[in-house]
Amino acid sequence: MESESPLLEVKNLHTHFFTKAGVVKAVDGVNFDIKPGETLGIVGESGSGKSITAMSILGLVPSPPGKIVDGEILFKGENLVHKSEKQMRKIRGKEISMVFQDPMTSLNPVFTVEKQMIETILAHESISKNQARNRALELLNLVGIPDPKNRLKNYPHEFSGGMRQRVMIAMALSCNPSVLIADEPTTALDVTIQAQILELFKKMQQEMDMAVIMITHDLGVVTEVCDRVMVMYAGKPVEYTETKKLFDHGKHPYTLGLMNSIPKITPEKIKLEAIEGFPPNLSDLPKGCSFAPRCKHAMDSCLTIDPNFKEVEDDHFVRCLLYEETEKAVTP
Amino acid sequence: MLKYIVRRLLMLIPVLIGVSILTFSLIHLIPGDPARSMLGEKATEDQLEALRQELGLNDPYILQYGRFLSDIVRGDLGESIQSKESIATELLQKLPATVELTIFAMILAIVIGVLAGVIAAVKQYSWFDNISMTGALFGVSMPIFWLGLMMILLFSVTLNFLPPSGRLTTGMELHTITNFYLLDSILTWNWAAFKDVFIHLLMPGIALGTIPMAIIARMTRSSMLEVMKQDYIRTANAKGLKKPIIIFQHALKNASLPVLTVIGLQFGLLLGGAVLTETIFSWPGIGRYVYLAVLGRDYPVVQSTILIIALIFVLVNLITDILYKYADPRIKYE
Amino acid sequence: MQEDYRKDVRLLSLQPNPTPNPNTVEITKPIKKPRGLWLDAFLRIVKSKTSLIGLCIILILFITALLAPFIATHDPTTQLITNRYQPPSGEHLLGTDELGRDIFSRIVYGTRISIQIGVIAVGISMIIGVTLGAVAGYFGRWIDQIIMRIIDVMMAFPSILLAIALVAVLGPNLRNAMIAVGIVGIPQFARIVRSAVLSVKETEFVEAARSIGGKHGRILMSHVLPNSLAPIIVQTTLGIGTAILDAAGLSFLGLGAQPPTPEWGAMLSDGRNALQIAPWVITFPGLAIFFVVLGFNLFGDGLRDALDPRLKE
Amino acid sequence: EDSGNDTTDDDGETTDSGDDNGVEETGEKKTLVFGRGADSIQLDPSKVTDGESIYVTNQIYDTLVRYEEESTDVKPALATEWEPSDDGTVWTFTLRDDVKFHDGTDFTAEDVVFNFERWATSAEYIYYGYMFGASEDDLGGIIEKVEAIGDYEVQFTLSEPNAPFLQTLAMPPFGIASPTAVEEHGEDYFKNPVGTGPFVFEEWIPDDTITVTKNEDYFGEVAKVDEVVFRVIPDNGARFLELQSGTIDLMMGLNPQDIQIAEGEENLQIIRRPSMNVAYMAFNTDKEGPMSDKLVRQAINLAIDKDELITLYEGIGKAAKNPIPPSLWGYNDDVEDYGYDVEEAKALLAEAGYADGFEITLNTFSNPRPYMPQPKVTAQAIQEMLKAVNINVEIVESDWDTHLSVTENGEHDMAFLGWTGDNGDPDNFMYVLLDKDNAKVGSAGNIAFYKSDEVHDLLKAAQVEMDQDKRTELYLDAQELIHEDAPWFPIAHTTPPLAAKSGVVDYVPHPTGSEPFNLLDIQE
Amino acid sequence: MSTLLELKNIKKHFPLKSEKLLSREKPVLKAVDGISLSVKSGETLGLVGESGCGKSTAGRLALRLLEPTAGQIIFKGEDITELRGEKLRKLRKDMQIIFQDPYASLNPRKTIEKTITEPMKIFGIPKEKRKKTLDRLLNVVGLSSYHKHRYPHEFSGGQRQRIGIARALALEPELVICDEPVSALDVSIQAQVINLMEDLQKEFDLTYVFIAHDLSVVHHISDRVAVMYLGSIVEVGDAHEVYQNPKHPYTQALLSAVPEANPQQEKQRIILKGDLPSPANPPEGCKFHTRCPFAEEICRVQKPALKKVSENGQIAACHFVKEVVGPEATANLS
Ligand SMILES: Nc1ncnc2c1ncn2[C@@H]1O[C@H](COP(=O)(O)OP(=O)(O)OP(=O)(O)O)[C@@H](O)[C@H]1O
Ligand SMILES: Nc1ncnc2c1ncn2[C@@H]1O[C@H](COP(=O)(O)OP(=O)(O)OP(=O)(O)O)[C@@H](O)[C@H]1O
Ligand SMILES: [Mg+2]
Ligand SMILES: [Mg+2]
Repeated sequence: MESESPLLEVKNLHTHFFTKAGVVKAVDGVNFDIKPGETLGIVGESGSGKSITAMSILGLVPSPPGKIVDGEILFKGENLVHKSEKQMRKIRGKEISMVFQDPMTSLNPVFTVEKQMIETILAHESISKNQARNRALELLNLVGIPDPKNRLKNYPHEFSGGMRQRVMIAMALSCNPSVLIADEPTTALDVTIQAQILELFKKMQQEMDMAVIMITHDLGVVTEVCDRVMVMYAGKPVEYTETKKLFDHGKHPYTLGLMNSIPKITPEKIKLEAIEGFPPNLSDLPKGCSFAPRCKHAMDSCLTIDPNFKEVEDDHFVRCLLYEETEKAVTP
Repeated sequence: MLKYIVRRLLMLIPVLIGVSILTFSLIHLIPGDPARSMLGEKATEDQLEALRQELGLNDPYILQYGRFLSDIVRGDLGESIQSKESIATELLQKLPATVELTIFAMILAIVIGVLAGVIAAVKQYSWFDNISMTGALFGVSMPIFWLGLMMILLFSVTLNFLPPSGRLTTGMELHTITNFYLLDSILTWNWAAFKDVFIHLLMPGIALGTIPMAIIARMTRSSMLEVMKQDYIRTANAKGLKKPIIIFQHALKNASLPVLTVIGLQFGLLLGGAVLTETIFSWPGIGRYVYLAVLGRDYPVVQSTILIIALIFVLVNLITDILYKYADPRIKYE
Repeated sequence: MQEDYRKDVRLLSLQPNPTPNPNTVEITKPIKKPRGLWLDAFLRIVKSKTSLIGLCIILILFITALLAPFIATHDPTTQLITNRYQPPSGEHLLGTDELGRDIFSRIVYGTRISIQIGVIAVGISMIIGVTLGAVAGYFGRWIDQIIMRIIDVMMAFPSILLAIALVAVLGPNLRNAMIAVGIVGIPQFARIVRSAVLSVKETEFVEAARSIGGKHGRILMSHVLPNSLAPIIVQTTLGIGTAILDAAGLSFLGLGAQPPTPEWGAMLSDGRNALQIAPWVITFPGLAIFFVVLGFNLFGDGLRDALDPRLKE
Repeated sequence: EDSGNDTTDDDGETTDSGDDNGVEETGEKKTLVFGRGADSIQLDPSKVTDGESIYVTNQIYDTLVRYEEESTDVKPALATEWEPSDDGTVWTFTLRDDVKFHDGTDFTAEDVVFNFERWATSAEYIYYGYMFGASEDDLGGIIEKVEAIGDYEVQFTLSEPNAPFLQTLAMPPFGIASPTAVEEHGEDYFKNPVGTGPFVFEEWIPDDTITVTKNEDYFGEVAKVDEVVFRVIPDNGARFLELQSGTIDLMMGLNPQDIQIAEGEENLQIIRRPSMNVAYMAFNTDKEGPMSDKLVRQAINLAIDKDELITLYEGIGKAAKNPIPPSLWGYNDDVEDYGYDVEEAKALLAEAGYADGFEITLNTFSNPRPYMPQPKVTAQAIQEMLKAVNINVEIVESDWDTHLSVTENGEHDMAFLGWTGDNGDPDNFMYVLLDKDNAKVGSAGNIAFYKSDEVHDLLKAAQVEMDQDKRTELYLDAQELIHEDAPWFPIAHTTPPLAAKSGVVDYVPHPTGSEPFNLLDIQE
Repeated sequence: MSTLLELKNIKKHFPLKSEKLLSREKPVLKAVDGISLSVKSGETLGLVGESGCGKSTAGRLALRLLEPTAGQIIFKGEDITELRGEKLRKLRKDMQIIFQDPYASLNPRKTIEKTITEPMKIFGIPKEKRKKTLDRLLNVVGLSSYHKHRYPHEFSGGQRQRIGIARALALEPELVICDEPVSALDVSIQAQVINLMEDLQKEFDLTYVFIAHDLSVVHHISDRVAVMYLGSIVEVGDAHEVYQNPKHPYTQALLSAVPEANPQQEKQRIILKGDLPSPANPPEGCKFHTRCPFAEEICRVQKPALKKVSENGQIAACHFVKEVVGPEATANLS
């Protein structure tokens, strides 16, 4: 595993929105890579740029106002940033596919599930309609939809939320993609259903040698399914490492704050440690570290110097001055 | 579904009764006397009185209304005071004229309106978007009677290549079957008449179709823009579907839902609201028919025709709703 | 294990920043100046080119109406029969009509009539329509049923015929035409307001108002209606355009303004006979109607966008 | 054939439909397309009063006697001879024996009896009742009986002498219908008219066209055109455009403004119908206030510049000073019109106590009438002129029916109205419009509610007098009195214009408003 | 601790659109189907369950914001089920609600000041006092007094939630129903609000009914927890006890499904099959039997009653949980 070369590599990605109110730096220097069969979690607060990172990979950032202003997205060695719309359409759904947060709105309400599944397959593979239908049946079976033959004829609204999400997953899998991006696939679902879907994800991963990017804001979900995690704050990755390492030795104050602010089901009640303040406005970021105004440990230098994303330990990247030796020396 | 239709049809009854009461009260409140109107300024008081008696105009209103209602229920639309002709017969003549014009206008409006709306939405902020939407705004701001006159001035007076009025050139042979002239000319395989009818439809059709066209274009555009923002369009993109498929299948089908309602409403409005257009283009349709009947105090004609127009209006809207059902599987009608 | 990372935190908090009252939240970035919602909307309108044009047309309309005596070159009703059907010239900018009156001056004075029509007719539709719609939407049940059936009846009745019949009943003059146009416009308002009220009624802040013991009247007037205002305002603006068009249509049929009132629709209607010998007589009043209605439509459109809650940041 | 039409149409026809329904033959057929503003109401002339119906029935039916081509003098038609008794109460008519109805049945004296008896059975037969004074109890009116005294001889017995009787019989409403057809069609006879006239009814598409074809067996002059199509084009301007583009041949109801255009166009001509009408503004003398004061009425007569007003008629009107048109016998040309004198008018008003003027309404109607092509404009002109003598006029324009009902009920102060003569007899103007008998609120012909006993006596005497010279005297006197009392401001007598293609020849419009088309022809 | 609020077998059935044309039997949606609960003064009762199980409806019923279809509501010993008009309004002083959606729960057209002082105005508190209270409230919820002239859209979600809390506290109520007050907030903000609410409870001596679907939040804040499933209560008890030792299979499954942010802890998961049935058509017998891994025949036919299942007053409704008979057996039921 270790030796395998990355399937998808995102380097120094910057996606900005040029709006009347100013430039929104939605994604501002994201770096990560993912190998086949690996699951990467991306966590962060609302608006921290998780979805835009995913959309950038697929070339789906609404443009205008959005634009990838810098960076590379290397998929199987090719830079997707420079691909034409036409070339991208060949990749979407076939090589890289995506499952969205809200299963209620992500399926087209006026077409049957059959049509929506078949058209995806036919868009990428030259097989007959019948073959496509059979493939759709198989997929629905795979994701655990009972009586798929009849269900194919149904419209999305005739499915429950969990079932729709299964359909979405089946659709995303229909062309055996090498990368599956799941953007908060369980956020809109109830816990019991979420458990079902997470179970399904685990199963899929085992059965197919597929790289998965799991976007979520729930650290619990990350623990369940992810091999590695990237924590984002205000468009920037603040910490990036293996899941286990993060939970055992989280380093960035934001990561730690996040962990402490989640209530745990433990016998004794511990007062929550909230992170005070609010996430910054992405079109008018504070100078220095974006998290500094909310950081309990902020130093004067934090307000002026934007720290680098550094590998402070083996395979453990953090963006914080506290861990930059040089800076430590500077600060009295 | 059938149950739904039956229920909706039943619900029409109170509305139609309301319309009939409103019509009846209004027409009887208008000063003037159908007897005088029919007999003209030369009739004597005795003659007037005799006619009033004969028409039952001296009966209490309740009785007159009851009579009208019971006739209607029995399917008898009555007889025109003015022409003595059965109203049903007259409507068979005039309704097709109006319906043909309306359908023609609506087809113009829908084809151009939807197309312009879709293109404008897809190319938001482009020159096409700007021009077509400005055009649409001009369209809804246009007094159509003035537009009609201006078209006549230009195309009939100055350029002399479109007929200023009527449905058919006099002397043009056309064997009428349905009184929808376009249809009749096709049925009788009369190409010359077809061309003539078509040419006659052009100006009034444009005049009548301008406003709905503008409304449909704007509606389609905003609806498309709304739909294009939806998650399922994002999904379609993420699936790698081709752009035309996304626009014309995924987006348009969803975007057409509100447009459909507008189309139904406009269609209904045009049917009853073509008075001005019909006046300007001397179109022998139903709008002008009622208008003249109001002026001539032809009570039965006004009452029955307005009821029929209202019926068509509500039926068109019902049909729109049913079409809606076909377009939008989410709506369930039990 | 949990203990572990908590330790880390303690370790890190060796050098904590002095935080003020931990409970006080500062707005991260102070907003320049707290702007009202309306000012906000206004600024948005002014920013949009098209609605600005609309606003300008409306302003021009009002200024013209106000300063009509100074702008007009002639008295709008003075006739000079021998001078009839003069083409546009330096003396008569837009020519003269069938009685030798100056068309330009009549159009200028006609602005007053148009404003009157717009304001009064829409006033009638708005007051009645909003009341009906709000009551129907807010109270629901049988009240809603009754009101909406009445509205259905009015909708099913072909509107121009309804207006014609109403004018015929009331007698043809400008006032009655305005009333008729106003009545015809009621269903639009009622439906728009009703649906707005229906959706606002379900919001949590209305429920909150109920939960703090607000009475129906108070909830309706201070919570529901103010939040249904945007569609009402938009409909009012657009309605003025429609009302001017409708009234012109009635006048065109001879059911509106009485002579010698320089109402544009009536001018058009009177000029019709001279379509061939004096096309300017119908051209200019028509253009006047067109531009004024366009102005209201442009502005209303802009308003719609400006007041659209979805566009608010 | 009517060449010179839209050329594209001709091409289309010859290439595409050469084989079916014989377009080539119709090319041979002479069709006159007559454009008009409204459809006929019924084609049973005895039941209608509208010009549009009469226009068509005049082609289909014949009356016992007909008017001369250009006057209201009578000439033989179905009757060849007639003879009144000395006291003027018994009239004997000798009928033609060679006439067949369009349905092939023979025309006999019994048929005349049938028609008159039919008309005397119901108040629906408007003109019958109106001309012969029918009442609710006596539907026959002054006609006591009608008898066939031979196969081709019929006799009328009147209850009192009636001077205009013969002229009245020439009126188109008294066209003789085929009894067979009347009985066969019953209620629906009005859409299946059968007469003896120069044209045979062919087809009626409501609000669109009525077609009549040449009656080859006509006893009079057989028509020169094969077919006449009466086509409805409601708008005057549009109708004229159709004429200009050649789709119709002849039209009535021209906008005055279009006259000069037609005159300027080579292939068009204007034909003027001789005048037999009057347009007037009536003062409601019954109403309290200024209108009841003769001085005020005279003042208004003085305050309006009639000559300028007439220019609004664009050349189709002549200033009126009397209630009857000058073409009619009995016209009093010695009456001197008031003239235009604002100072004098002011003086009169001051004398009447209205030096500061007053406010008043003027009721007018929206649609043009033959005697008043621009009512609204005329009203505005008067309004402006009366401003000079401090009379503030408010114009109330209503549709025709409302206008009639308002004026009949005497709700107006001043009102426009007019009259077109029916039978060319002054009685048909004077008695109807200005006699106190007709000043009944609710059904007034006399909407000035002018009630002069002197005038009444004169008019009544003229009705029973059979000697035309004596009658003339009576009418001259009445006009003097009316002029002095000024119940009206007489406006104009018009010569309603028709426009035609230059190819239409020998078309002579009749003063009563309609004429048979058997004499006219279309040339290339 | 005295009982502050008691719901006795309360039901709420929403009428559904009739499917049949003229059927007597109106279909209903059983949002709340006979629940009994008591809330003691000063405690926090957590109410958990999946989306659509009727939590919010229950909360609104308790406040009489909805009319119950059946059952009794007793507040401070008084039966308030039938209260109307003025009396009902008076009651509002003592019970308040905080809503889930910080965006929809504030009137966008009112300044913060107006929103917070409105309840006081309604209850005729003099202006002076209103001002003072406002400043104090702003302070306790952590806002500055210069915020008060601003409009809701100028605040972030967390701040708005604080405003909503201030409004709820303005009348110094005894009972506050919190309908998912933190669900819409980001985790980091969520903690702020939870802490604030805990502080306020102490300061103002409040009783909370805390509705949430996030089990860890409920656990954190509640003294006792009630678990709902499809309109019914399946288990009630001391928060720790229920979480440590859930008796009802649904509670067990629910707890096991929570993904915990702790990679060390390997849990035995119970994955429920299928989805939540529709409340319009709930299963017969035990409502949970369709998804229950232990369901047997009896569950399909017989509805289990709530029974005491532990010494400490934990109660559950399951045929297969052993009943414990003790002195407190009926304390929570009555
Ligand atoms: N079309 C756009 N125009 C301007 N700004 C945008 C646009 N789309 C997204 N943004 C901004 O980009 C930032 C990142 O958005 P993104 O959707 O990636 O957040 P996220 O981390 O996925 O949040 P969530 O958890 O709410 O889904 C946000 O601040 C958002 O306001
Ligand atoms: N006004 C209403 N009319 C009809 N049905 C309603 C109404 N309010 C709620 N319901 C239905 O009642 C059921 C319970 O709703 P409720 O809002 O109480 O659930 P909840 O447990 O609060 O869910 P959530 O977690 O989604 O807020 C749902 O199926 C809902 O659709
Ligand atoms: Mg996102
Ligand atoms: Mg809820």
